[in-house]
Order: sequence, then C-alpha cells, then structure tokens
Amino acid sequence: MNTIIFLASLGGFAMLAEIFRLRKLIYPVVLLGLPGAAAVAVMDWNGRALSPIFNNMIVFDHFAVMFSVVMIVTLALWMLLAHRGLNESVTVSDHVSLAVFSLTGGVLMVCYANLTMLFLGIEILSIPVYILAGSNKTSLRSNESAFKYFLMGAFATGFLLFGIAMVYGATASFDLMRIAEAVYTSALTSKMLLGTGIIFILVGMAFKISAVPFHFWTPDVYEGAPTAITAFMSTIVKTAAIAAFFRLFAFCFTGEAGTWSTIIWAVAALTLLYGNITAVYQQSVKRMLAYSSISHAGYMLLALLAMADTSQGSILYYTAAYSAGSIGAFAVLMLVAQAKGNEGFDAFNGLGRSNPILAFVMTCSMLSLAGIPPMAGFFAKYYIFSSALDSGYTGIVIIAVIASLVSVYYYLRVIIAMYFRESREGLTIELSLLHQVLMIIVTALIIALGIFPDLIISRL
Amino acid sequence: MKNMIVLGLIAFPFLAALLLLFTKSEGAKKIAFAASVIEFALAVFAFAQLKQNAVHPELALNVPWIKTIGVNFHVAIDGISMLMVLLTALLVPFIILSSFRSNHENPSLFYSLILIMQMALTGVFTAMDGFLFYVFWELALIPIWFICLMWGSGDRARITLKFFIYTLVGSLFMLAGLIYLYQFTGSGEIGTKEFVGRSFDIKALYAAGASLDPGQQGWIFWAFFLAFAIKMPVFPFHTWQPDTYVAAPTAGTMLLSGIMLKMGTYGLIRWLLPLVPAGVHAWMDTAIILSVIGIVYASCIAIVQKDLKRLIAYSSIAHVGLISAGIFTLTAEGIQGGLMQMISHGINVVGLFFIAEIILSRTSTRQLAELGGIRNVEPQFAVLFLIVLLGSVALPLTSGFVGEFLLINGIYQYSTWAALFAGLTVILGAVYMLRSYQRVMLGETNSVTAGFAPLTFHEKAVLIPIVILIIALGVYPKPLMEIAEPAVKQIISIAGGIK
Amino acid sequence: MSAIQVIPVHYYILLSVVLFSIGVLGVLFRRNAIIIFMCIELMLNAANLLLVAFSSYFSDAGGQVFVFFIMAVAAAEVAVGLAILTMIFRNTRSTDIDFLNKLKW
Amino acid sequence: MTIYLFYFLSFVAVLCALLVVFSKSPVNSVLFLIVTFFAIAGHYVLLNAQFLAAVHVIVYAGAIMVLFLYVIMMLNLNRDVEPHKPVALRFAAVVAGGLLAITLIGALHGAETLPKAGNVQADIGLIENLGKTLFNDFLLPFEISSILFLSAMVGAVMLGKKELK
Amino acid sequence: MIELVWLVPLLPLLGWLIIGLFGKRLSKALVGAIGCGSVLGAFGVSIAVFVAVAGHRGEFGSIKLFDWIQAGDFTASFSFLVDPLSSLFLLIITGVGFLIHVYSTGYMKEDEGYARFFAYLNLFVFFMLLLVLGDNYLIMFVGWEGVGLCSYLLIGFWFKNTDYNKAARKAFIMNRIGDLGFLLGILLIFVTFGSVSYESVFDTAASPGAGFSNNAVTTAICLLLFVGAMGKSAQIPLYTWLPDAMAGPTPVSALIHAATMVTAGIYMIARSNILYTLSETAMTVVATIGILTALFAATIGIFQNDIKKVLAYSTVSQLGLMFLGLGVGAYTGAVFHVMTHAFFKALLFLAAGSVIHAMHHEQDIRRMGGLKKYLPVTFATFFIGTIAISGIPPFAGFFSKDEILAHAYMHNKFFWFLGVLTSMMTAFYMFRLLYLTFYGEFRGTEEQEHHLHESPKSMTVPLMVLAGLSVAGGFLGVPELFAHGAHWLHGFLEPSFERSAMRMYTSHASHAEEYAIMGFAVLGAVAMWYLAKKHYSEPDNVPAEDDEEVNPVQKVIYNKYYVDEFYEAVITKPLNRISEFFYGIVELRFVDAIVNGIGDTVKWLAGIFRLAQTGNIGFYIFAMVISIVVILFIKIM
Repeated sequence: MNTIIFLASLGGFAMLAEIFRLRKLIYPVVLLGLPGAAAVAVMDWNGRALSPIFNNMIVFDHFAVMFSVVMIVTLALWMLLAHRGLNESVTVSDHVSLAVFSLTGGVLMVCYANLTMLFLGIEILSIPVYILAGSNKTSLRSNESAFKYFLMGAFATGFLLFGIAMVYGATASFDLMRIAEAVYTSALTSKMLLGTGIIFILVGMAFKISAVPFHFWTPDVYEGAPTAITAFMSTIVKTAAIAAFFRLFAFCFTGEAGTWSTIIWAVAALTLLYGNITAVYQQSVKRMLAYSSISHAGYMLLALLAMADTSQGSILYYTAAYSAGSIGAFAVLMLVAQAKGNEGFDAFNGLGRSNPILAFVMTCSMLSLAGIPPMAGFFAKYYIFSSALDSGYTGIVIIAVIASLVSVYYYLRVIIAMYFRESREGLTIELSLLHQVLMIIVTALIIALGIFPDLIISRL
Repeated sequence: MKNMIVLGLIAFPFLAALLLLFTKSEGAKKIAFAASVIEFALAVFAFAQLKQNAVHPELALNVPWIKTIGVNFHVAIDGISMLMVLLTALLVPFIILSSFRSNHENPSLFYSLILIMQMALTGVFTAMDGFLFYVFWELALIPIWFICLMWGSGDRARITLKFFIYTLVGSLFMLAGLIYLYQFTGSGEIGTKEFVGRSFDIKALYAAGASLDPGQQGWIFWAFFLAFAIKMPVFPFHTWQPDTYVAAPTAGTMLLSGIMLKMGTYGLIRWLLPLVPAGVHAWMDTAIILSVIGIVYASCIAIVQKDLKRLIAYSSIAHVGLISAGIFTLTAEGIQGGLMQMISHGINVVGLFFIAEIILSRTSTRQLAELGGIRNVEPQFAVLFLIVLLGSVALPLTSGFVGEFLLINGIYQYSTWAALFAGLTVILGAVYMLRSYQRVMLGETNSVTAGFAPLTFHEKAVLIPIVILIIALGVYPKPLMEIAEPAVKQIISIAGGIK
Repeated sequence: MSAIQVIPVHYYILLSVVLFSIGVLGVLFRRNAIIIFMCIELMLNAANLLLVAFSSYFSDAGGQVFVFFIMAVAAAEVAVGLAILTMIFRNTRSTDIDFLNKLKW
Repeated sequence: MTIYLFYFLSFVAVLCALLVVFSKSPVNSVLFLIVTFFAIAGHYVLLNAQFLAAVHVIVYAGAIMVLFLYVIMMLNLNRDVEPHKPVALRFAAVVAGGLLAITLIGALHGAETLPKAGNVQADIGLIENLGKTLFNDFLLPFEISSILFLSAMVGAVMLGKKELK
Repeated sequence: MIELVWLVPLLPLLGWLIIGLFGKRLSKALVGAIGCGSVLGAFGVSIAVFVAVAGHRGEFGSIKLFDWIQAGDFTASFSFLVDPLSSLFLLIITGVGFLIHVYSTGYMKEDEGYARFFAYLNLFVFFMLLLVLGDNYLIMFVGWEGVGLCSYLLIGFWFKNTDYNKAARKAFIMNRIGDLGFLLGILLIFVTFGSVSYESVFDTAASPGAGFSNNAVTTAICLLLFVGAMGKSAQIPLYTWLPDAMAGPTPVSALIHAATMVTAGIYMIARSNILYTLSETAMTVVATIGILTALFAATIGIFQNDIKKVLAYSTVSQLGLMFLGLGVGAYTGAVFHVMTHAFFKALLFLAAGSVIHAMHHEQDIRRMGGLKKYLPVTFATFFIGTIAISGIPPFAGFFSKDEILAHAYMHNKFFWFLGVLTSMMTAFYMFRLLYLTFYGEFRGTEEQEHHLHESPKSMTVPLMVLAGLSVAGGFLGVPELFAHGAHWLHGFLEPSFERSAMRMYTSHASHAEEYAIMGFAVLGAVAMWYLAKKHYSEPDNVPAEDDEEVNPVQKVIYNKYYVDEFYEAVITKPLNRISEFFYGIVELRFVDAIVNGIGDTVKWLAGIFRLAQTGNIGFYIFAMVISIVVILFIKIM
C-alpha cells in the first residue's frame, strides 16, 4: 500500500513541480525516488498486507511485492534510457508524471484483490500510455500509434467490463477471494455466465499482453510510438498485464480451468508461432522487437497454463529477464536510430566496430531474448518450459521450443548486422554518463540474473 | 584444495580472456598463448594428481548453485573427463599458435573468445550436473559463432546462422529431455524425513532415467541423441558442418572440429549411455546404422571434393561416425577406442586444417586442381603433411590406429556387417586422403605452388609437436587408456553391456 | 417493488448482449472515429446495465458502485480519446480511421 | 405494467442504438445515443437504482455526450458526406456483430433458468446506501481513481495544447 | 641371445631416424653407410638369433617390450616371438635386404632423393621385421600396414610423375582392401578366442575337443586372413597393383615386390597354419586361388615386353605357387620357396636393374638384345637366376618347387597338373626374357649402345652373392628321397608347424612317384628352355610393337586380360559415380535441401503472416471479433 502512496506522490510531485518552477528537480527526484519506492515495496515483504486490506481491495503478498519491485526497477532503468528525451523536453513534467502514474496503475494490477481494483489498475496503467504513445504530437506515426492503441484498448476494455459484469452475475461479488470460493464450490447462479464472463475477461487481458489473435495493435503501436515509449510498453505494461492475468486466472478462476485452459493453450500456441514467424520477415528492428514482444507473451502464457507451483516464480523471473533484455535492446535501438535516423536492421551495420559497447549490450540483450545461456533469458525460458512440462503440457512446449528456434534467427540477424555487415559511415555515438550507467546495469542484470537465478526465483 | 584444480581449469581461461579484453594489448596473441600454456600445465598437473589417486579417481567440486531447483555447481574430473580436458588444454595452445601469422583484426577479442570457448569446453567436459552441463554446452556456442562470423570468409552470415540454429535445435531437444528427467528425480513427501528434493545431479538423473519405462527412455534417448548427433555431426544431421568448417577462420575450424565436435561424442558417453540404458538398448541399432551410413556416405563424398578444407570436413564426418558407432556398441573396447579416437582425431584434424591454412595462405587457393608439386619446393612440409595424413588414415603406430582399431573391434562385437561397412573407412579414407595428398603435394610444380615459402618457426612449432604426438600416442597410448579405464567400466556397468 | 422481481434476469442479460453487440457492430461498421468512440460507450453501457441488473438481483450495492467507476473511467477515456482525435485531426484534417494505416506489416 | 415499461424502454434503447450505428450524420448519432442513454437510465430506475440513473444521465448525457458534440462541432464534422465502408465490409460487419450476438446468447444459454429474484432490498440504490458502500467498501478505489483523473487530465492537456516550438 | 632380438628392428629404425632427420646434411657415402650398416647390424643379430634358435638348446619364446593397447578384454602387447619361422624370415629379410641396400648405393647414386630412398628402405626393413617378429596378430598388422606404407612411398618415389603416384596409390588402396579383411579376421579371432596372441589362439584352436575343427568360424577366420594375404601377396583378385608397382626403383621391386613384402601373406598363413589345417574349406580356397593366380599370371608373363613387368608377373605366379603349397599343407615347402624365391627373384630383379641402369632406364626388351657381351656379370647372374626359377636342378628353385608340387600331387592331381603347367610356362617366359635381352643383336638406339657398360661393383657383388645363394640355397631342403634327414629346413621349422603336423594326414608318395614328379617337372622346364631358345634366337620373332596387329588371343593376354579396365569399369567408376551422386543429389539436393527448406518455409510463412497486419483498425477489430466468436462457438460446442 505504501508503495502506491509513494509512487502516487512521486507522480504528483512531477506534475506539480513545474508549477513551482522546479522543473530541473523533477528528473533527479523521481529517478532517486524510484529506488525508494522499491525499498518501500520490499519493506512490505512481511507487512500487514499479506492478507487483503482495505476491505479486500488489495493484497501485498510476495507476488505483489516482487512484481512491483521488478516494475519499479524497470521504470528506473527506463528513466535512464529516456533521460535525454525527458530532460530536453519541455514536457518533462507531463512525461515523468504520466510514466509514474502508469507505474502506479501497474502496481495496482499486481496487488489487486478485487475486480474493481483490477479495472482501475488497467485503466490507470493504460491511459497514460495512450497519451505517451502519441507524445510526439507532430509525427503522424506517433499519432496513429496512439490512436490505434487507444481505440483498440477501449474496445478491449468493453469486453473486459462485460466479462466482469457476467462474472459478477455468476458469483455476486467482485472480491477475488469470494469469487474463487464461489468458483471452487460451484456456488454460482449460472455456470454459463461465469464461463462466458471468464472468456471475455480473458479476451481483455489477452489484448493487454498482446496475445494472438488480440495482438494486432502491437506491431503498429510499438513501431509508431517514440522508441522510449515503446520500451515502456513492452516492459512495464507487459509485466503488469501478465501478472494481473496470472493473479486472476491462477488464483481466482482456478476452479474453472477447464473453460479457459484450452483457450489459453490455443492462444499461446498461436502467439508463439505467429509472433516468432512474422518477426522473421521484418526489416525494422523496432517492429521486429514488437513481434518478439508478442511472442514473449506466448511464453509467459505457458506458465499461466501450467499453473504449477513454480509458475509464479517462472513468470516473475521471465518478466524480469525479459524487461532487462528489452530495455537494453530498446536503449541501443534508440541511440542507433537517433544517430542514423532509421530503425532498420541496416542501421546496425558495423556497430560492432564503431561502438563496441553498444554492440555488446545489444548482443547480450539479443542473446537473452533468444534464450541462450548464460543470459537471463535462457533460465527464464527454461523455467517456463519446466513448469509447463511439469504439468504435462508437452505439446505446447514443443511448439514453444520450435518457436524459440525461429526466434534465434531474427535476434541473431541483429548481431550479424552489427559484427558482420560493414557500414560506410563509421558513426560514433557518444554515450552520456547516464546511458553508460544504464548499459552497465542492464548488462550486469542480464548476466547476473542468468547466472544466479536464485536471486529472484527463490522469492516466490 | 586439490579440488580447486577443477575450478581453476575452468576459471583460468575465463580470467585470462577478461584480462585480454580489458587490456586491449597489442601482444594479445602472446598473452593468450601464455595463458593457454599455463592452462595446459594445469591440466597436466591434474592428470598427475588423478593418476596418484587411482582409488578415488575424481577431482571434484560440488557447491550449491540454484538451490530452488536443485542445481549444483558440480564439476569433477574422472578419467574420461581428464582425457577431454587434456585434449582441450593441449589443442588450444596449438590453435592459438597456428593463428599467429593470420594477423586478425581486433586480436584481443579474437583470442579472448578462444579462451572463453576453452572455458566453456572445459566446463562441458567436467560438469556433473545436467543443468550446468547444458549451460556450458550452450555457452560454447556463442564464442565460436562469433569467431566464425567475425573472422570467417565467404557467405558466413547465412552459414553461421544455419550452424547456430541447427545446433541449437539439438540442444533444445536435449534440454527438454533433461527437464523431463528432472521431474522424476527426488522422492518422498515434502516435509518427511525420506524427502529428497529434485536435483540435476548426474547421479540423480541416472537414477531417474533408469526408473522410466523403456518407451519413455526411448524418447529421452532421441532428445539427447539429436543434440549430440547434430553436434558431432552424424548423418543425416551434418549438413551445417562442411559449410561452417569452410567459412570459419582456421582457428575456428580447429576449435570446431578438434574440440567442439568431441562435446557430442563425450556427451554420448557421459550423458546418453548411462542415462537411459533401456532407451539406448532399444535404439542403438538405429544409432549405429546412422553412424555407419555416415562413415561410408561422408567418405564417398570426400572422394569427389575439390576444396581441401571441405574434403577434411567430410573426412571428419566419417571419422566421427566411426566414433559414435563404436561408442554405441556399449563395449569397453568401443568406448575406450572412442575416447582414444577423439583425442587422436582432435590432434589430427587440427593438423590437417592447419596444413590447409598454410597452403591457403601461401597460394591463395584450396582447390585441389590448382595445386600440385609442393613437395618439390618444400619437402619438409610434405613429410609433416604425410605423417598427419597417415594419422588420419589410421596407419598403425599412429594415434589414429589405436582408436580406430578399438572402435572397429567394438563394432565387430556388436555386428559383423556393421564392422564391415565401418571398416570401409580404412579403404575409402586412404582413397580420398591419398588423392588429396597427390593433388596437392606431388606431381610437377606449377605457377601457383612454385613460390611456396618455407614453413615459418610458428608453423613448425605447431606441426612438429602434432606429428610427434601422433606417433607417440600411436606407439604408447597406455597412460591415456589406463586413466580412462575405471570410468569407462563404470559407465558400462550402469549402461549395461551388450553381452 | 423492483422490476427485477417481475422481469426475469435473463431478459436483462439478453438486452445487454444485444446492446453490446450493437456497439461492436457500430465499431466495425463505421469509419468515423467519433462514432466508433460512441459505439464503444454503448458497449460500456451494456456492461453497466448488466451490472445494475445483477446488483438489484443480488441486492448488492457493489454492482452499482462499480458502475460509478466505469462511468468515471469512461469519462476520462473519452477525454483522452477526444484529445488524441483532435491531435490527429490537426495533422490530417480527418477522423476517418481508414486513413490511419501508415503502420503496417 | 413494469414489464411493458421494460419492453418499451428496451425497444427504444435497441432501436436508438441501431440508429446510432446507421444514421448518416454524426450529430444524429449523438442524439440517438443520448436517447439510448435515457432509455438505459429508465431501466436503472426500474431496477431501483435511482441515484445511479441520475448520475448516468448527468455524466453520460450531460458530460460525455456534450463533449462529443463539442468535438464534432469544433472539428466541423457535421456533414452527411462521411464516406462509408464498401458494402462487402459493411455486410461483414453486420454478420460479425450478428454472430457475436448469437454466439453470446448461445454461450449464455441456461441463464434463463435463473430464478426470479425473491425479496430484494429496494433501498440499495439510494444515496445513503450507495454512499456507505462507496466510502466504506470501495474507499480505496475511490481514492485511487483520482490518479486516473490526474493522468487523464495531464494527458489531455498535454495532447491538446499547442506545440511550443 | 634371443632377448636381444629387439635390436633387429631397432637398428633399421634408428637408421631411418638418422637418415630421415639429418639425411640432407649428410654425405651420400655416410647415408649409404648408415643405411647398409643398420641392416647389416640387424643381419648380424639375426644370425645370432638364428643360431640360438637353431642350436641345440632351441631357444625360443616371446619377448615382451611393453603393453600397447589395452581396453576392456582386449590386450595387445608389443612383444616379439622368436621361433624357427620368424628367425628364418629375419635372416631372409635382413640378408637379402642388406644385399639390396648395398646394390642401391650404386643404383641410386645419381638420384637426388638418395637419402630419402635409404630412409624409406630402412623404414621398410623395420616394418617387415616387425611383421614377422610380432607375437600377436596386431603387431603383425602393424608391420603389415607399415610395409604397405613403405611400398606406397617407394613406388611413388619419383613423385613428380603422376603415373607413378597413381601406381603407388593403387598399391596402397588395394592393399588396404586386403587389410580390411585381415583386420576383420583379427577381430573375429579376438571375438572367438578372446585374444590375438599366437600362443593362446593356437593353443585354444588346437586343443582337442574345442570344436574348432572344420568349424564355420575357423573357416571364416582363415578366409578373412586370406583376403589380407591376397592383397599383400598379390593374388587374384587383388593382384593388379603388383605389376604397376614396378614404377618404383628397381631395388625396391627386388626387395619389396619380390623378396620380402609380398611374401608376408605366405608368412601369415604359415604362421596361422594350425587354423588353416583345421579348416579344409579354407585350405581348398587357398590352394585354388593360389594355383589359379599362378597360372593366370604366368600366361600374362609370356607376352609382356617390359623386363620388370615380366618379372612382376612371374612373382605373382610364384606367389601363387607358394599359396598352392600352403593350401595343400606344404607349409615347409611354401616357406622354403619363399626363401629360394627371395634369392633368385631378388637376383633377377637386381640383374634387370643392372640392365636398366646400363640402358638408361629403358625397360622394353624389344629395345634390348645382345647385352651378353656388354654386361657379362649381369648376364651370368641373370642366367643363374633364370635356371633357378625354372626349376632345373640343382638350383634352388628346383627343390622348393618340387616340394610344393609333390604335396600338390598327393593332394589333388589336377592342382599338380596345373602346377607343372605353370612351372613350364615360367621356364618359357623366363628364357624368352633371357634370350630377348641378352642374345641376338642390340635393338636399341645408338646412343644407348654407346653408353652400355657393366654396373659398378656395389651392384655386381650383391648379384654374385645372390647368384651363389640361388645356386646353393636349395640344399637346405633336399628331399628325404635322396637322404634321410637331408631336409634340414623341415627339421628346423618343425616346432613352428608341429600343431599342424599332428593333425595332418600325411601320406607319402612312393619313391617312384616322387621321381616321376621330379622328372616330369625338370623335363618340362628343359623343354621350354629349348623352345624359347629356338624361338627367340631368331631376330624375326622379336615381339611385335604395340601398334602392330596381333592375333586376338595374344592381344587380350598382352593387355593382361583387360582386368585393369574391368576393375576400372566395375569398381572405380561406379565408386566415383556413387560419390558424385551422394554429393550432388543426396547431399545437396536432398539432405541439405530439406534443412534449408525448413528455413525457407519459415521465411515464406513470415511473408504470408505479416500480411495479416494490414494497418487497418477496422480489420484488426474485425479479426478480434471473429476470434471471439470462434472461441464462444467452440465453447458452446
């Protein structure tokens, strides 16, 4: 709970500081505040909120704490990533406050104990992102991106709400514990109502994590939005969404797994195949990362599908590893695209020679996303597959394995471009101090998490 | 303290690589060479230690790593591992030395990648924990891929991509197999005294594998076999290999063929045979048939190759087919022979590829048709080539013979017909090797080969020891065979022989 | 005397479903972004109606309170959505969604 | 009596909803939507959610729809010339919407067996009750929604204001 | 004494090492001295060993140097077996080897590869000694392959010539075909007997009741080993390499391709005599192949015009006779013939070398003639050799051949008949060779005639020594017929063949029969001599040039029955074609194409899939709605 207050205050500060002519302070205060927020979250580890508080509105269990920490850290890294854009912009106040508010929504999505909070969390998370996606106001692409995201997001929200209404109709409650109990004991007004409601909620959530066939917004929105915002979307938004998805389905709708597990199976399979295969064709790294982001949703769904003891830990680890890898990839992409004015694979040509550090970070990120040891992405995938196999989902694991083989192709393409292809202009990209710090932290995270996965998975 | 040798063997190349990366020194190759020599000394020291501890022939280190899922950093050196580690430590200095002339761009990166590769390989050969093994296994792929990509030649982007993904295909199957087995480790109810947590420890995995019914073991067999078969490679999973060998820089080719290939054969011995005995017994026929087909098939293809490096690449497939067939016979002769042949093939093939490199660097071609008569110009080189070649065709008193004989011996005990076809390597090997030797070295000198420069000091420093080793190991292989024997016996006792 | 005691609850379900579907239909049918927004509002209202019906059915105020939140969110969304729309209109002089297809493949 | 009212309101709501979709002028659509909202508000009243009905009218008809109208006026979109999708696509849209309705009804098959409500508290829709629920049980979401409004506000301003450069 | 037997192979090995490593820097004289000296030293030790073996105490046994290969149940140590058989071979190899070394110092004097030549020769002697000394099959195999290598190196000694290289390669590969058989034989021995050491294998095999008599496994072992022998000793069908092997310098032909290496097959079977004795089938096969080869090669020899080719076919033929001997159980006879053959065939080759030397590397007898007067020593020694090989008493060839034919007669009259036929043909073509080369008018160029000269001492002295041996060597094995105990060799070798002797049914022919057999053979040989002399003394009967028309039979035989062409068409070409097929079709179009096809399919799919991403929101939402409809529909179902 304290985390939410802390973050909301941070966002409020960012919003108001400009009025008091403290614009210069916004960035540093928030940047330093985020570790504080993480610390506050950690202090709730064994806090009084282990069981639901505020009339069963939220619960700060370990799951919530860990996901909050992951998202907060990601936001801190994101702040580093976007620092130039943020500091130069006259809208620093808007950007930072929106990002922090969005994060608050994300935290709500991992700690809700009531569908009301889930709904609010999703909206608080999404609305700032709709705006941020369009924050490059003069760019048509950015506009289009914001519009598509907003329109489809709102449409999906409609489904989510209709689903919530049906679930309410079936269980007479918004309270997760009561719903779970009702589902478990079949104390329902109508089973059909519940099933259909779950499907509608599933559609809404699948949209948020961009699972096929509800993914259509993703490539376009990711491509059109400013790169920093894309990084935000593909990390924090995704983490919050999958955590919320997991909390709802694995903790609450467990008793109805028969209804939704087949659907998730199919959705996961489609997501894995479609995301990975389509990414192969892309010529723009940014769009490729968008498809890759779709495909990663597929892996995460596997853990949800498995519902094993290890599922929570595996999703947590996966999101952490994936966020670290994505932040690294987007950071490099942003710098390269700014320097070259193009987001294609060929923008990376010769980077290995002209900017070995960037190339190295990109390599680590790509290998991590591809799931090659000793990068974090490997253990992430391993743990997910392990959970799924544990629960007997052999078929989908095989699909996932094949899909990740395909993914190696397009991740390595980036590396090949960097180290193999020559570039005519040997452009040197100056790294600011904060970017250097970011690069070091991201690389260290990718490798350290990969080598010592216990740091995270033993927590859940 | 003694157990830290293992750690040292793994960590030292890595530290050296880091040092190289950060110093960016101009003398990178010298530092790398020195490091690899020290590593070799360490390996020899370990060898000596192991010999003294004949009763407990293991240098082991076992510390918890990922407690949550029962993964330990368990590395140990028994006889089999010792041979592989020794081979790695022996070949890397040669490989580094052989590239002295090449003047690679960005040498510190190049050599540190080689050393990282060495770390990963040593890790693969010593890991006694399934997870750790897998991590090292994959880790080995990254540096070699970069070496091929950055310093290779030709259409290497496509080729190395194929190589990476193809080998990864196998690895992932193995991972799936590992995970599956892992689920059957551990026993008892949580909280009770009898509870044993799940674990990736090799013993636990062995037990888990043996507890499966034969059908399941068959699946696990294929999961592992695919990984190893692709890595080695065994027909028909080999098509990544010739292209990659050709495209890679010579040091990379040497690493690939000299050591990395042995990951597959080592994997068979350590991880496949004892892991799922019933699976192995059910599928050994298939595996041996594939291997034997590979021998004949690759030998035949080698006969019509026009490029020297590609020819060696196919010959390597043939050799490795023999190794794999021999190992699958589950006989002590076959497995010991396999080990011996791994070492011998490693030394030999490094020599052969180096020879190809020497020729290429002087004549700018590897096409057999364009070469000829080098012997007239550089007789010493011709002799060295000849001896390496004889090692490759397994002439008695070269190291190749000991291995090949034992392998065919093992195969013979399994099946006469298999031995007959496997034995064709004796004939076909001579056909393609002598053909290439004749095309390259004999005949009249032509304009391409006329200016063939004498061997440099570095080149001699690689080739001569290789030649000496080829003969020495052929005449007196006993120390190597002895040290592996108990471990091999143990493997066979777990896997169950064919008799 | 509440209507819920007279009218079977599935009547309301049907009504909501029909309204919801009409909303979806509108989203698919029209090209004008503003109309599409309105249709989405219609979908939300269908959900609201369902919630209120159940709320009465269960005599649980929670359902109605939830509707408050939906209204609040809807208002916020509309504000943002229309802001985005005006922004686009400024750039393209159009609210036709079919023109927004620069990002594809 | 109630049932006729229900039918009437439902008929109005559905009809106007359809007209929202099919009318040519955006302003007409807005007006039909407002009628729909009123019909829904009528349902709320029938369901003893009197306060909600009032709020509904105020927020939707009063605020949201006005906002829509305002934007339409501002952007001067009140023309009948809005291009339509090709017939095939419109047909597909109708089919898809129809299919959704049908399958949804099919999926909810069995809900008609729900028993009629017995004794219901007639007063839950009153301000007092709602207020108690809102400020006791739903206090946290109530507070939290402030963040939502803040961000929406910031965002709308940010997007709406002219670029300084 | 026999403990020092390791010195025998060691000395040539050291010679090889020294010459090989430092040969370039040493003078030719020193190289020659080291080369000959090492073999001479080995010869000395061999004599000592031989004496020790032959002496009263009959020292023999196995000397173990070190463990070589040990894996599982398989053990093979590096150990030497000294017994009469091996000590006799030691003597032949080092003795004849030494003479040929000495000869080479003269023959190769002008060659730039002088040091290399001696290094190879020494290496060859080393491997040959290893072959006969090993106390197990694996060491024999080591020597076996080693001599094959040296043979390869020496055939292709003049490596600039591509034809020579091809001949060398052919020899090596054909030998390897045999070697595979040998190898499989060894493995079968190991599988059957659990060991490869002679002692335990033979003991087990010979032990009564072990059931190895006429057993399929025994037969299989014998036949597999015999495949090895076919390769090494140039028997049908693996004989074609030997005539081509004449591409090497003549001393090589003498040493390797006549006197020693090619007799390794005989040694092997003689060594494994008990196994063969146990299998009648194998014996029959050996005898049949042997006599067929003998006859076949002899017919070819009649029409060859290359002096060395004639000798080569003669060698093949003689080897065939030896196998006949082995096949009919005349182990001693075969070994005896190995020895005498080593003498006279080495002699013939060296003499031929002397001719070639004088003729400046002209080998075609159609360009020779009348050399008697220019090369008196060569002629005399060649003449002796010819008589010896023709089996005219009391020269060496007579005794050994007679022993084989006598056994053949007892065994199978038809074999005997063919043997005599072969023997007669041998006499015919050898005298043909003799007359064409040394009698009549000189038919070469004037320049050649101008340079004709007798060879230096270093070459003629070995010739004379060998001539002496060819004359006297036969007396080691005088038939029992003439005096009891006259067959010294028989007594000497007895321990090596005693296991066989115990189970061989030996019926001795009556004295009359024996005399008849001898007389028949001698008469035939002399008749042939006469015939050849009569025919080839006429200048008109000089063989036709290659482009002249000859009758078809002669043409077929002259072209060696087109066997090479046949092999080319049946083995070499198909192998190449299969290889091309594997590479071009299977590898590139199939296996690799599948792999690449998978990748291409994914790319193709990617191209299709991405089209779903039209950029149109209407479509996106439509797709979502349809998906939901589908999900709901499935749920209802």
